[in-house]
Amino acid sequence: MKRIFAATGAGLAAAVFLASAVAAAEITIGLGADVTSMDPHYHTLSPNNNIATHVFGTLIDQDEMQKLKPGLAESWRIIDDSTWEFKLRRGVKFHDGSDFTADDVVATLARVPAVPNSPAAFTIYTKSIAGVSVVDPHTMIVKTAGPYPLLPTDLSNIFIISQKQAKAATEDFNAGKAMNGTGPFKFASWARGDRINLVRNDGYWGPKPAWDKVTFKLITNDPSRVAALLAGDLNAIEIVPTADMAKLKTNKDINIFRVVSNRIIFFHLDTDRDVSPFVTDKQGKPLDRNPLKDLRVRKALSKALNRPGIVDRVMEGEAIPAGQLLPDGFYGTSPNLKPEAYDVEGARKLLAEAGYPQGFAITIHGPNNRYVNDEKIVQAAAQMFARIGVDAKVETMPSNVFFTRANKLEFSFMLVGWGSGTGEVSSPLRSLLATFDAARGMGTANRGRYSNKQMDALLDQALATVDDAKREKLLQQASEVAINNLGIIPLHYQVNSWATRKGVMYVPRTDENTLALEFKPRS
Amino acid sequence: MTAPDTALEPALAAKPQTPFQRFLADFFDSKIATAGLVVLAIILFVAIFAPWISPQNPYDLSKLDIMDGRLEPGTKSMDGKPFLLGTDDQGRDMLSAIFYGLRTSLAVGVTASFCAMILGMTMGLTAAYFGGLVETIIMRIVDIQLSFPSILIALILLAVLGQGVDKIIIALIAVQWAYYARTTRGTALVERRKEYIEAAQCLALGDRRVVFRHLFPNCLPPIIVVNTVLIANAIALEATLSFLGLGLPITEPSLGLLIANGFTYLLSGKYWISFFPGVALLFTIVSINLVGDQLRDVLNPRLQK
Amino acid sequence: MTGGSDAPTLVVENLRTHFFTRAGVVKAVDDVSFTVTKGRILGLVGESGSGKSITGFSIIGLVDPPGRVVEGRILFQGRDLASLAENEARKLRGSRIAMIFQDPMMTLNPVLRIDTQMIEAVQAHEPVDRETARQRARDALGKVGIPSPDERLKAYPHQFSGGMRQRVAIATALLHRPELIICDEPTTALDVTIQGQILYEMQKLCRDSGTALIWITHDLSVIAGLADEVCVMYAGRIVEAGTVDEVLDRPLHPYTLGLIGSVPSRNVRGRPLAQIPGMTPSLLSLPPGCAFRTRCERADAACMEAPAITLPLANRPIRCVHPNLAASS
Amino acid sequence: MNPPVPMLELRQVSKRFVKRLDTAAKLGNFFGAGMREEVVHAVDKVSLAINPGEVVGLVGESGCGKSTLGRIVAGIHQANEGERLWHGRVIADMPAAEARATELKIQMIFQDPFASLNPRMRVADIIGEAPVVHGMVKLDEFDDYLDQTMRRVGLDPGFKRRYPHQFSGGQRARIGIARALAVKPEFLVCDEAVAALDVSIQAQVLNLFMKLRADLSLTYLFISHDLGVVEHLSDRVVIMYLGRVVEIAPADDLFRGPNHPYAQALLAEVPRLETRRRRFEPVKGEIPSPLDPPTGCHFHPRCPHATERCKREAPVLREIAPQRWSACHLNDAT
Amino acid sequence: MPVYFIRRMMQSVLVLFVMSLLVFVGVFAIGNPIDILISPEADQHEIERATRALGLDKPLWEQYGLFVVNALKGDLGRSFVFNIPAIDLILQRMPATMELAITATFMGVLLGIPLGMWAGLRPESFSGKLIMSGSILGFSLPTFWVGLMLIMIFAVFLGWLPSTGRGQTREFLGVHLSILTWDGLRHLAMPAFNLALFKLSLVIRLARAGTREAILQDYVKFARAKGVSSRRIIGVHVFKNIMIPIVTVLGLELGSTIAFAVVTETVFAWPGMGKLIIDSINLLDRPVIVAYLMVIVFMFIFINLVVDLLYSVLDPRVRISESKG
Repeated sequence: MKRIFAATGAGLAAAVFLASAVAAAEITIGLGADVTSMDPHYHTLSPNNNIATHVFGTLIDQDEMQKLKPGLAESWRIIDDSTWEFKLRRGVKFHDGSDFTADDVVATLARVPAVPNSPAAFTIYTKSIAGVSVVDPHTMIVKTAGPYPLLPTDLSNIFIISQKQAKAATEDFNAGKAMNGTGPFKFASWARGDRINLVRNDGYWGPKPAWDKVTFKLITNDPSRVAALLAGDLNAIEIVPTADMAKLKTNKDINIFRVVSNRIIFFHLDTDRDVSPFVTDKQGKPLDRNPLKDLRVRKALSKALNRPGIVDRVMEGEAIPAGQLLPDGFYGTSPNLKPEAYDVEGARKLLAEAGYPQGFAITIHGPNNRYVNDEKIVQAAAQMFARIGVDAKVETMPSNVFFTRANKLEFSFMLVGWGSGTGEVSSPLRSLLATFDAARGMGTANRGRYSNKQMDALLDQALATVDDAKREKLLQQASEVAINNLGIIPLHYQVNSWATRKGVMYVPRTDENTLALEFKPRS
Repeated sequence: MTAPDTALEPALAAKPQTPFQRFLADFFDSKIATAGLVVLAIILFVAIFAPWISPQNPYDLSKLDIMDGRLEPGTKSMDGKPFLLGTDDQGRDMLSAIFYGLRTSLAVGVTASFCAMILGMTMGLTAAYFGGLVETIIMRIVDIQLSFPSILIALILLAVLGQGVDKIIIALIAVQWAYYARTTRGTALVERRKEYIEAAQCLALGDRRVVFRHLFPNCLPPIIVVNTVLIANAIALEATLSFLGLGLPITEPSLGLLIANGFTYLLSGKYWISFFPGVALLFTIVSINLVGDQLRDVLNPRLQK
Repeated sequence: MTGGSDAPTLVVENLRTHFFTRAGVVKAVDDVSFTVTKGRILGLVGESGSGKSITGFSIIGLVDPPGRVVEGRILFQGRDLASLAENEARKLRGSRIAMIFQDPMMTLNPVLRIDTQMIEAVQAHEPVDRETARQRARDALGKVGIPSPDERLKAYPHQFSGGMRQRVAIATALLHRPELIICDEPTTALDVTIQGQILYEMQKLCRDSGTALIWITHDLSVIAGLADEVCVMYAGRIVEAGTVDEVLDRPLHPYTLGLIGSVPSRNVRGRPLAQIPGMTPSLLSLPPGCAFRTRCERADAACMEAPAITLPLANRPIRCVHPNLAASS
Repeated sequence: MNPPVPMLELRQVSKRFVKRLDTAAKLGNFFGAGMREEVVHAVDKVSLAINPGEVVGLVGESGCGKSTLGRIVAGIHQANEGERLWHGRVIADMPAAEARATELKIQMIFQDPFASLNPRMRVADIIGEAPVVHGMVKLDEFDDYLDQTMRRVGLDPGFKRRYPHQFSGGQRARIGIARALAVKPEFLVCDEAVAALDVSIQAQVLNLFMKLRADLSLTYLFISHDLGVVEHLSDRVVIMYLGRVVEIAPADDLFRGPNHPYAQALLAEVPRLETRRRRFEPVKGEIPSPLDPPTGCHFHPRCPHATERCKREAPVLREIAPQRWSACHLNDAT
Repeated sequence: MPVYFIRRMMQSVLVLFVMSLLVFVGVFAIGNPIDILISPEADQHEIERATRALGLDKPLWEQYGLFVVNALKGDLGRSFVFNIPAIDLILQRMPATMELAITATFMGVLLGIPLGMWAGLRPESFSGKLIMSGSILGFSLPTFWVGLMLIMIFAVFLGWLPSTGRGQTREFLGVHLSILTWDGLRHLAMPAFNLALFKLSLVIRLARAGTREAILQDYVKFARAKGVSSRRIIGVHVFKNIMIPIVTVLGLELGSTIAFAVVTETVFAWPGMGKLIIDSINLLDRPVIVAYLMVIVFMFIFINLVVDLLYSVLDPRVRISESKG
């Protein structure tokens, strides 16, 4: 019907041409978050990194489960605790035709700290590197400041640019001039806030992309994105709104692809201060001690949460009840940790034991535009706390205000989320639960100021252990200590979802990336 | 020859009306405006008595059960209560939520407009009466304010202030006072030149008496008209701000916030979460505007005879 | 009642124009008859609400709803205007019959230039090009005593004084040399010296071109100086008609008598004026019978019947059962 | 014999309405924009004396400043220059209480019967407000006082609870008169008080004015553009043209033979019942804008007798005969 | 005329100064941009580096002073988020918004005036009342709700129009415009109508009120007395008079149309300035917020200027007044 309508119009030739081209090898994908820059080293922001992944390569890639796999480096090995050798892939060419060599990697690592005005630099992934030496064009040695097992993981986040662009400015990337990578797609154009066009890189070293042209449309409004898919303007969308999931599932023209994500939604709670600002008795008078410091209270609150209920009703099934920091199967997760069961009676009993038979009052804070259904989750939790006698008030705010205040430790009990870009459990342990130590970068997001010596020790040990098996054991132990002690109260893991028009398949990814390479026409 | 003529015109003598009675008679002359007033009266009744007529207190989280979430209109809750208009994602009875939402929306709109009216009228009268530097300063501020889109002012103000009923009322006052100030000053300047004010001056009545007994009551009609329009505007603006994620706290939703919440469910067929509050909002604003339109006609001196 | 020898330009017979308002039927013009002859001026005198203006609008066919001519004949050079189709009536308006309004500040469209407004008036009736039309407009302006008409044509109304605007309106009315001009209080809003100028122009026009004029006014003094015949209206009806001298010097109707007595310059200075008691009744609730009954000294039971037009003296139609015949001797 | 002290006197009174330049305009002038303040000399050095019991008519065409002068007399406008005297004493120099009492003695009747009454007040309040506020009547006597005042102007006291819109134009004019009378004035300024009324009603109100004058021995300044009305009512007539007084004369003398050419033209234009089918021979020209009045004698562009001198020099108001004053250079010649 | 410009300039400088100061203090009060922008895993060193990089380490007054100095040189700062000059960012997005706002305004005028005049000429007729009821609806319906309904109906159910986005653009005088392509027009239709709805109602009401008043005026009656056809009376005499308030109000409303594009752009994923400002507020991208407001103020000044000029063209009684209004 649309075709007919278009064909009657003035732009007949163009419309028909476009329409038929779509059928051939074009894909239009709706993205849910705005891309701020094309510079692969300017701002470590998922939408930016997602685009960079298309155009640039990394030494080490992450698969759809965030397992590391060879990328531009064919292999790597540990020479000693702080020395790594990387063998680079041969025959790889940049989009401009030049060969990929170790010098490009050196140039990239040199550029990362030199990008001006970066609000969030990629240096967090390169700071462990003490020196790089080139053995031959396809072999290089990386030395770290101390034992640093996460080096490959960190390097999987660094996009390799050609040495020709070593001095390129952010503007050059934004304008497309410097968009010279080794990735499966070449940069074509970017209309800021609207769309990004890519074309196939026929010289790509890996599997051949199915699409000649890729268009990413930026539609941050959820219903609009769904509507565009339903209207057939898009072949695929990311971040399917949970509200529409049920309906889309029944739509024969739509395919849904889902996988559990690396993002956990949890409550952070003030376990540090003796008087916490938003915990009072039921009349609103301050309490003489902070009940949240009492493990029994934390346990009671955890038991009061009906996780399956939230998953079912608030998240429309698009989440999985959480018992630890990453879903089972991720590196460093403990098989012993299970989601706390919903148990109102048990919770009441624990509260009484802790000396709060009548409960107390608390304000739950949360952002209202950061996580999937964040505002609704907070309300649901408040409902559930009310059932065990804890009067919970809800206060949500835009994330700009929320995070500023949270970082100033203004809250007592707050909803936050954490996505582990590295795909393993040391990331949340280090940032969320380690004792706050700004200089060492420990507990940077520990907004409850949870502190546990035993956990700190286990984590430090793990982070200095290069042996993967041993490290995993240590991380599992650290997780168990922190979670059993309820340094945070885990709620659920988000589920990443994509929806496509019939005929297009996708391999869903835990890291939320929407990779055109992974969309395949059904054969 | 100079005998006092005591014969009033019979037509006039037959109906000794106060201006207010005359105003009422004129007002009810229009069927659609009367209908608007009736609807508005029902809405006001619902808003005022919401706590007594709602099946549920939708603002009390402990009364909600998430397991009742997103039930269709007419279905029964787990413990058998029927939800006439269905529930939202938190298990909130939509009917109660709309009653309370009306209450909040109207309270926000009316309070904000009323405060803005007091502030703006004071400013406008001050400017008109004192003139000179005071007038220049006040009217410059008004000009600056009016030369800027209201939604942007509210947007930035709310971003700074944060959420809450009080905050959104402050933002709406900040947006609206200038309209009142301008209208009041304009009317006051016109009225001030009328002969009855000169007559009052001639009778050596005090300045304050002239301003409040003579000038002020005659400035009221246009302000009342502006007021109805601005109440409707305030309600709509609050809804829009809520839609943009600023404004009221999620636990005490106004109509706008209810619509915004249900907005995400529209495409999935759960129309009732957004649709019914939308209808309530529509009726509210339309009825206020209808009443305002009629007020404008009735109070317009040019159409008056 | 005609004084002229020529065939009448306009004959109005039993005209009734009613307004159908929510409050009831307002009989703004109720059984009005008169005749206007070529080159002569008929004065239509009355106080506010007497129906004199509506009579004028009825003739030219510009009574707005809810008003409507419900009865009567308006014979303009033998054609009945009341039965004309709108398009036919439009063709007559502005070409054969013109009208000048009371408030010169309002009769010209403030956002259109004078030439636009005059040229459209020319072109509405004659298929001439703009230049010819402009030429006609310029000549017309010159004729009514507007200096440098070429320049003034390009001006907007607000650049004119009230008197000048009234001249423009008159010039516009003259464009097609109409046989009849209806003047609805055209000098009321003007200063005395300017009124004098306008009266001068109108008088000259009437003398020179033989146009018939209906001059509607509340001011007996103006009529005295200008008109040939006069009709006095009260509450929608003509109560007395005749030549100016007859009516002003020997008024038969008590209302006319009172009206003349109310004019200050007629009275001895400082003495009380011979006033009419009471006030003009609302047309919505006229007393039954003679409308003037409640204010009339002579009123008696006979006045409860609505009086018809009678001719107690030759050529002196009057609507009263107690005409003041003594005064007319 | 000393002339009696006038009841009310104006000495060299001027009133200017100025539209000032704002900062931007001043800045513009700095760069040569050449902006000027707009000044209207509504009243230009007018002197006037009114004796007790007199009725003085003030006549002129629109824009001549007669209404402004009336408002200066009534104390509504303050003059920029000149003095206002009450029985020989400068009102501005009186103590506050006395000045206020004096202002109450001078009351004004307005033109527009619609705009001059506050539409939101009952007749009782309109009339009774000032006497109550000023403590002129005790509360228990208020009703009687109000009834008496209303009856005096021919209004039925039974309608005192009504609002202005429920009255006809003539009745509204009476309410306006009652409002002024309620504070027991000695001097009334009537600004076109009958202009908006129908002839028959106008006659009633004029009769009322004359009756009140006799009953209460009032003094009037009667402002009107209608020479017939002024002629009927006034003892003396003052004629203004563009802010200046051109002639003052006893009414009889003036209407018998005006001196000033403007007065002559004005009188010649007045339509009268007695003149039938006259030939109008109008004075030429338009009334100039008060923003930009002609030099010298304001009337010279329209005056049939204008000389070079008239363009240069403004004539002063001189007494040309007992009680007759005129401002015309022609009087110098003879 | 020069004085008029001086007056406008003085006003604008004042507005700009006050606005920029408010935004500085405002953004400072909302939160710290670093908290939003930086990777949560960053350590103290990295936080300090980023703070310095964005110039947020200096005291607020110094930041403001620096801004004023730079602004006088024409530099409104670089976006924290995008690291390009804020003004460039806005100018890139401006054509999309302007295109939307202007199309909406034209829609409002082209539909509104005939409808309004019709209703004004026949206030008691069914069609007249229907038009007025419609305009009250248009006044009352929240923009976002209408937007979504439009998408539901025309994109999802009927499939006539593309749901969201801007569609194909073509460059014209260095500006990318979607109005020049068929695809672009199809994309523009719904958002423009959504934005136009309020204007449309406004124009209908203005036109109706203006017509009702104009037809009672003496000059209309005089024109009829001249024998001028009713088509010309309505098309010239009435039309020119009602255009005065409509042009004035619409001109001033163009500013708020641009501002209200925020909502429409959010619903229709229209890549204009409005979406940018919302995102910038969420990300506390202060230079962009300031620059956006500056641009809006400048646009207002410009629009006011044009309106005043147009006004003096339409209404000969008004000169660009040399004296205060």
